[in-house]
Amino acid sequence: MSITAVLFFFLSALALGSALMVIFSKNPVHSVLWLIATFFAISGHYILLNAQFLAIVNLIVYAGAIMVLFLFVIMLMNLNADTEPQKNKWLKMAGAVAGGCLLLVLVGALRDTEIRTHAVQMKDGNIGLIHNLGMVLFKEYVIPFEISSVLFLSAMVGAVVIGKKGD
Amino acid sequence: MPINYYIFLAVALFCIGVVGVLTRRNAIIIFMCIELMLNAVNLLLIAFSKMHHLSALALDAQTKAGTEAQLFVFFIMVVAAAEVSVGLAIIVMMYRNIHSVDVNFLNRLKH
Amino acid sequence: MDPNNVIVTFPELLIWLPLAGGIISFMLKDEKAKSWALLSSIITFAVSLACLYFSTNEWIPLQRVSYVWLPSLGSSFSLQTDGLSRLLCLLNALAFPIAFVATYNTHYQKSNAFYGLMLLMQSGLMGVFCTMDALAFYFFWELALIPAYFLCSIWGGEKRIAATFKFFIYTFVGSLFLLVGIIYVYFHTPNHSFALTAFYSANLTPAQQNLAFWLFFVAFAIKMPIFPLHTWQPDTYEQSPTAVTMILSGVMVKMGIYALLRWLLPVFPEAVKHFDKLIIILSVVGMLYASCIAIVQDDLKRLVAYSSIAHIGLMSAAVFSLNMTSLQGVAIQMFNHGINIIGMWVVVELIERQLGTRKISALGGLAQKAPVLAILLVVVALANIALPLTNAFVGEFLMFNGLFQFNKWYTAFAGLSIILAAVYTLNMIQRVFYGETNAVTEKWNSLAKNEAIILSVVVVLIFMVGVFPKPLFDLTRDTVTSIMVLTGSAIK
Amino acid sequence: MNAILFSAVWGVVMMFGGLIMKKKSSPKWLAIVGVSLLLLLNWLEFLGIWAINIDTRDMLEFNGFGLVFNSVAFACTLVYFLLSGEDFEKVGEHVAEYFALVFFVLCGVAIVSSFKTLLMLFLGIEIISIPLYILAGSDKRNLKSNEAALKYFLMGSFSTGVMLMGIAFLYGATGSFSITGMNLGSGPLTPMVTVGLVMLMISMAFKVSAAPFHFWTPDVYDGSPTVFTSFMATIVKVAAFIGFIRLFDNAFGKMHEQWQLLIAVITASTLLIGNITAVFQQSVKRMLAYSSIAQAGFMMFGLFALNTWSREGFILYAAAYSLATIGIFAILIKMKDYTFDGFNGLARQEPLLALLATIFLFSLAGIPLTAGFFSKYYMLMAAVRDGRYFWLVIFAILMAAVSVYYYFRVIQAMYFKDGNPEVSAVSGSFKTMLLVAALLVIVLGIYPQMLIDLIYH
Amino acid sequence: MNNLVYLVPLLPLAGFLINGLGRNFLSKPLVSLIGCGVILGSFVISLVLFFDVKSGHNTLANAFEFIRVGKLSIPFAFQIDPLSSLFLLIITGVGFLIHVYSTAYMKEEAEPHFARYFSYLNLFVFSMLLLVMGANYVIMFIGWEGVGLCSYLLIGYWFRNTEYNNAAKKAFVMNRIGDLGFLLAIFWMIQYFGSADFAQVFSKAGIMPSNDKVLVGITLLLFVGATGKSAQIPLYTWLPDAMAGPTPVSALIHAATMVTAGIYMIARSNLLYTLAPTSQGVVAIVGLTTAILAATIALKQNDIKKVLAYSTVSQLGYMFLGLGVGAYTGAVFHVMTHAFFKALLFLGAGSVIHAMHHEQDIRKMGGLSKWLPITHITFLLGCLAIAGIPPFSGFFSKDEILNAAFEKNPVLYYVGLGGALMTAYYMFRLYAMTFRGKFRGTHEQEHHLHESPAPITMPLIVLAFLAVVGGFLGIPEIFAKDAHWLEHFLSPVFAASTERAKHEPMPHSTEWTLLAVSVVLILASVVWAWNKFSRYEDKGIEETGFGKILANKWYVDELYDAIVNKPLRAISVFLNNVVEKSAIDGIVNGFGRVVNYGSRQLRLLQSGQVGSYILLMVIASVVFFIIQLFMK
Repeated sequence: MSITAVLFFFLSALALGSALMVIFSKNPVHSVLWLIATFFAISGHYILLNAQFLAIVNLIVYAGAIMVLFLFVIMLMNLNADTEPQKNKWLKMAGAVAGGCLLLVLVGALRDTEIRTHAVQMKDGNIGLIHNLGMVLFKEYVIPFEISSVLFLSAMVGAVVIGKKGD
Repeated sequence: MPINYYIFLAVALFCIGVVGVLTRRNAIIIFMCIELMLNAVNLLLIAFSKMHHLSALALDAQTKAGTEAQLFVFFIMVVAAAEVSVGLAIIVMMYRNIHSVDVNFLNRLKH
Repeated sequence: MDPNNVIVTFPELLIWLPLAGGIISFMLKDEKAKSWALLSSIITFAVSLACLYFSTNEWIPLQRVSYVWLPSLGSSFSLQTDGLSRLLCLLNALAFPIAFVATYNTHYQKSNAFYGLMLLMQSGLMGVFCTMDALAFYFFWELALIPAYFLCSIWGGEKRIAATFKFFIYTFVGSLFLLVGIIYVYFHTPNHSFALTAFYSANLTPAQQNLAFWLFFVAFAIKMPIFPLHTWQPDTYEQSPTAVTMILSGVMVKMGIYALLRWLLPVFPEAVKHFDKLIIILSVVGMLYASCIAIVQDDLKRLVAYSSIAHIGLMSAAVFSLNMTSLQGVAIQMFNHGINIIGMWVVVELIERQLGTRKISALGGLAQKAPVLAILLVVVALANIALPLTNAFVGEFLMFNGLFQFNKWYTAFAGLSIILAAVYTLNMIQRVFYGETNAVTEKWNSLAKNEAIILSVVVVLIFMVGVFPKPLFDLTRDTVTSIMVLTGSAIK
Repeated sequence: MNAILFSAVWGVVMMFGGLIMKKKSSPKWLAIVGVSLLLLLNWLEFLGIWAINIDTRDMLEFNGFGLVFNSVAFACTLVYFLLSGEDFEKVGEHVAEYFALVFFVLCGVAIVSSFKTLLMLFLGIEIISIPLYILAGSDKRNLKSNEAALKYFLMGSFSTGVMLMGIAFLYGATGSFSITGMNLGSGPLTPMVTVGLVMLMISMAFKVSAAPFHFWTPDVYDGSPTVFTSFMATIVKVAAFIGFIRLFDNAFGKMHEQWQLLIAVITASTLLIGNITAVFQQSVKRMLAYSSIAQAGFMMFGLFALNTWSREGFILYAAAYSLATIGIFAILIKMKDYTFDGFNGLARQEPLLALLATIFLFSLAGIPLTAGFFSKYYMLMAAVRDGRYFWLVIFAILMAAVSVYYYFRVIQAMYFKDGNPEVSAVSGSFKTMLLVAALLVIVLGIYPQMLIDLIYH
Repeated sequence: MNNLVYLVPLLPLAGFLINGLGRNFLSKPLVSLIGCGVILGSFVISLVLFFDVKSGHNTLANAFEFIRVGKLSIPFAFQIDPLSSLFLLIITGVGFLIHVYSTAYMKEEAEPHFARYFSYLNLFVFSMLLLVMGANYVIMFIGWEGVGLCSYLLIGYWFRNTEYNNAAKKAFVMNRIGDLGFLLAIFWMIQYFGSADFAQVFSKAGIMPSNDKVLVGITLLLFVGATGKSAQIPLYTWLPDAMAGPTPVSALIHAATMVTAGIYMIARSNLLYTLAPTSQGVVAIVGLTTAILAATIALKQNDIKKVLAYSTVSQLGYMFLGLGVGAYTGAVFHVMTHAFFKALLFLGAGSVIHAMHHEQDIRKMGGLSKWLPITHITFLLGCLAIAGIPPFSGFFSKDEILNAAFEKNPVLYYVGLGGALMTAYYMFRLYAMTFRGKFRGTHEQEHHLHESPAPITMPLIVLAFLAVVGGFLGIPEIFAKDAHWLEHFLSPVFAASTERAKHEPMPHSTEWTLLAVSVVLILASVVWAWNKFSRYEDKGIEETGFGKILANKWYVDELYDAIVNKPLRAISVFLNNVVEKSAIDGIVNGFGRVVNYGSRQLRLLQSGQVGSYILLMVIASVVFFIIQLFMK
């Protein structure tokens, strides 16, 4: 079994494990940390797939900015384990079961897809490199790029409207 | 690596996110689980992009096939960031008012 | 005047005049509205008479008009009158003046709105009787309903809101079925059109016919109403102001029967022949059922309402026995029943307004206080039970006759309603007019001129038609014949 | 393109305008000017007189259908501003910002009505959603408003996740994001496409608040400031619908029969839940929220039967429904008491207001001579034409009858019951505007042709 | 001639309108004048028509087209032939006398009511004339219902009295039951013969085989009509109650004319019956049974009018017996004679009641002969006539019927004879208790006793004369050859039947014996009754045993009440309270309730918890996936 395979399985295990910890750990702060771990694992996958740019962006934006933001908010509200009373057991069970069913159904559906055996290009392939992405982004995808700025504008305005003190 | 592995991995992560959303009461955690779901999507997209890239390579060595998916992921991250800013703002606002982020306290509106 | 370059045709006049009248009435002062409405309705009546007069061939252009409306849907706003339409327009145009005069001494709050809505309703009814386009037909069908809803709910009795709401929803469900039915048939017409003629030439398989048949029939059955879809009727009649009740029972009910003749029989001949037994049985059961219930009613309005249900049952049975005699009977009975039942309502209105009650058990001995009223009522009531030489006799005779040709036993059973009708009518007459007077009936002061006049008009009509019905036959013969031909059941 | 660009630009203009203008009422007028211009520009583009041409690399496509829809949406927004503009000021400080957000939403609407790749759809939906999260929560001190915002946000982003997953699978199956480039053909659905399709269907159903993904709607509509509820319930909803239809028509249209059953199920359950639940409501506002679900059920027919009738009908429905709902909300805002009893005896106190409210309610209930009738009528026509699942049509009309029940409760309260409702002062201009809106409803109800013809302009 | 024909019904109609509309303005004398004048007028015209007919000229006057649908055409046509002209004379003649009588009898009535009375009376004559003059069954039916209406109006003439109203209602409803039968018969004819014209129906029927199902059906239905109008079993109970009306009314409507409409109708349709022996049998049996039943009841009645009423029913029974055995002429003959003597008896009774100040109980009378000589004599003559004592009119007509019955079946004869004996008995019981013995009434009654005025006695005398000599119109073979004038006169009407039902005239010997026997027996019973009741004392003892049953009219009214009225009412109440309110309307409202309930349940889904919302969404999506993926 090749090193890639080993890495793949290791990262997958890490991702799944820490994802599970995210939802199981009582303390929100821990959840955040576990989520960051998950993101790292996923970035690992990106690297494995030679999507370097996204791997970095994932680390910077998610693990970096976003998660820090979360952490910040949580700290600010100084929520810790005991602040979250437990949901009643049955609802929890129901939720878990429902999620499980979803998983089962999806897996059952996708077990034998038309492309089940298609291989995924690992390690090499240059489309994930920043040069290529940049070219395409600013040539082909300039419109969505600009439009996403509208998104940001609205988000910004919204954050201001909501967050601003007073009134 | 066969694509199925990635599919299952992504689906698994996605469902874990869903379960998290369903089982937690803390708005922030729920929000994080949603982020987890998004990441599962990202992972899947990139895997697909590489898969299509590989199959395209067979026909054309210079192909850029698969790029669009990676850019899509990029946009997802962008949007996610924007969403987070708004979302956290809302959560903070709520916290200011009721000093809790427990979604179960959101039950004034019902029936 | 030259019929070929006409400015406006009769059907248009018949629809737009009441409409305009109604809108104007909304703008008038309260006290003015009453006389205005009367005037407008009389004008309409005159027009409808003219419409009857100028109906010979050279005047055809005056009787037919068509505007482009929704080309992409293949629907045009086309109006046309034939014998049957003219007869019903006449009834409609006649009913409103009668109602207005009869209730002239009753004062309604915000009467301008009241009379406005009344006239709108008249316009809607006219439309139903004149239009030759399915979509327009549906429009008018609804437009006649909505004013009625408001009239009943605003000016009605104490339980009015619930009762009329039931009435509205009930009929609205029916109309929606009708709508779906219309659409369904529309897609089976050659070159997708809503024109009546196109509907006649729609090519439906028997199965499709049966489906569409029910979609149509439910709507009409609710409107008529046919047992067991009738329960809205007594409540509504009881609750709504009598002027409205007159129109509801005198004219609006005829919409259903008219629709059967115009939109059901010729469109789904096979289906009609397929279900005729079932529906006739329903109707006959309804006749006996309603008659029995009428016997034990203590409220004059409810009694009349149930008797009306019984009569309608006979009409629907006759419609579905589908032969020349029965249809001819139905055609003229629509008119007669309208006149008679309006007469009944006039009397009820008088009694209620003067004595403040409709409870039969509370009345008695009125014949001493109000001999004229007694005589007029007796005449109307006897017409209501189809005594010979009154108008209803001719119609019921023919309808029973036609039903008999369809099936002897149904007729025998249906005939029992004749006896029951005698029972409840005579009971009513006896308990209201005969016997000794009591505290309530002592309050009776006198019969106002206008009321006496209007009742006399009704009575005169009753006898005119009863003795010499020929004009009505001549008027409706062509329509009936054409229906027979279209349904392929013309006499070989 | 005009619409997208201009609305974005004007959003910015509004922002800065907010800084300059001190008078609280002035942003409204600026916004009215803006939306009028927006309408005009979009119209110019529709008529092909003047349009900004940018090579969108086949990501956007501006066809007559989409542009007509834009015009309808913008026109409704104009009416909305004119009727409820001054009520923005009652919500909070940041009037200009609210207007700006509305303009951003309009930008999203323009995108959703013209996207050609799933990416643009995604962006458009998000551009619509994010400002709405904020508008829903704009009444910051009001806990209901907060709750609405948070609920909307959490569930909205959840559905976004589902949508993205669906997109991912579709991409995996086809290797493209372009709704035409995917060329799935009419063959049998492959598992992966199926999963993607269903996920997209779920998320879109969520956006149009179709059952069983409607749960956010009543709470959010109820909790948000009424003036924004009006906007969400009308323009935004129909925009989401146009996206829904556009996506499934172009991408999956050929395999229509294979997913029609699901749509039928959604339609049926939406009609059922929307109508039945509305019956028992005590607050008119919440009743209207449910009624908007019910109306969505009827609009689903546009998707159930993808034929000319449904397309024409949907445009008509969008216009009719939006106009009527905006109108009735505009009246609702004026009421102090949102319960049904709050309307008791309105007809005596404010005859005109009551009359207009009646017209709007008639339109919603689908009574002839109002636009609502023809819109429902077209939908039924489309469904009957389609022929499959005839029971759905019967069910739909039964539910329409139920809808009469709760719409007419308001009419009964206004006309047949006594009481003295508290109505905040209504200006003559407001009444005039309302009258105009009502007249529009009537005109569309008598001669819908004029709107239909535009599509084939 | 035609215009004259129209005048016959139009005159009474005019009288009705004038008196009816002018009730408040016209003075009593004027009203009487108009009321009687119009009848006299039509009587005169009837006479003219009669002689016209007698000279062998029938008239068919087609007024206008009443109904025309497709091939069916029903003109408003009048027909004058021997039968109808005879009835015209009876109706207008007797009618006129009774009008005259009424002018005095109704004197105490207030003016408007006096006029109302006469207008009703005229209207009745009008309808009756329509009935007999109609040239087709529909016109006949119009008259048929018309007379029913008038009898309703006249029975309930004193409308303040609830009892009277009930009687009137009963009469009308029972007539309606009969009318339904008649109506169905008409429909059947129209369906089968395509017309309701006498001429066409008979010509089409003439070629049909005997006892054809359709014919039997039609004739039986017609007979149902007849039982209603002519008070036969099972629909006879209204007639005794109808005595609630003023006595002249009873005389005119419930003795002389209206009740004989049934006989007229069957005689008119004689051909159909001849062709349907089955129905003929039914008619005969029903007629005979009614005759006996009514006679038995009459034995024990104490109300003077009730006795006459039951005797009327009984006599009608005889007429139907005659029709049943094919003696159409006999039946019509008896109609005529009966019209004379029964009208006489009623008017006589009226005179008595008038004198007794509305006392009708014969136990309270007695020995009136010395106060009311004329009434007494005429009444006696009437009794003799009805009892069938030769040579009074009743003898001939009844005898003719009984003989025919004997030819058909001796049993019928014997039973019929029994009935005749009872008739003789109760009539003379009545006579004796009223006029013989000593007065049993109160003193002031005795004090006021006096003979009635001329307007009352004149008609009595005229009628008495007719009752005596009326019989000579139909002298049987055995007395004189071809002396049966009536038979010749009516022969064209019954020709078709007679030729179909040819029978050997029975040997004169038997006829003589029958005659002798019957006369002897009748005389015996007369004498018995005379002796028994001339010295009657009112001990006020209750009837017992069988007598009680008879006195209570076999409890038939109670029976009907139990099997028809009460159940009908019960059903109606049940339908109204249970079926209508609970079942049908319950279902309708049920929909509403279901929706409301569903609404209350469904909104619980909206729990307000984001968690459960998303949970539900996930579950729904799972379901969707399953539907889409695995349900193929």
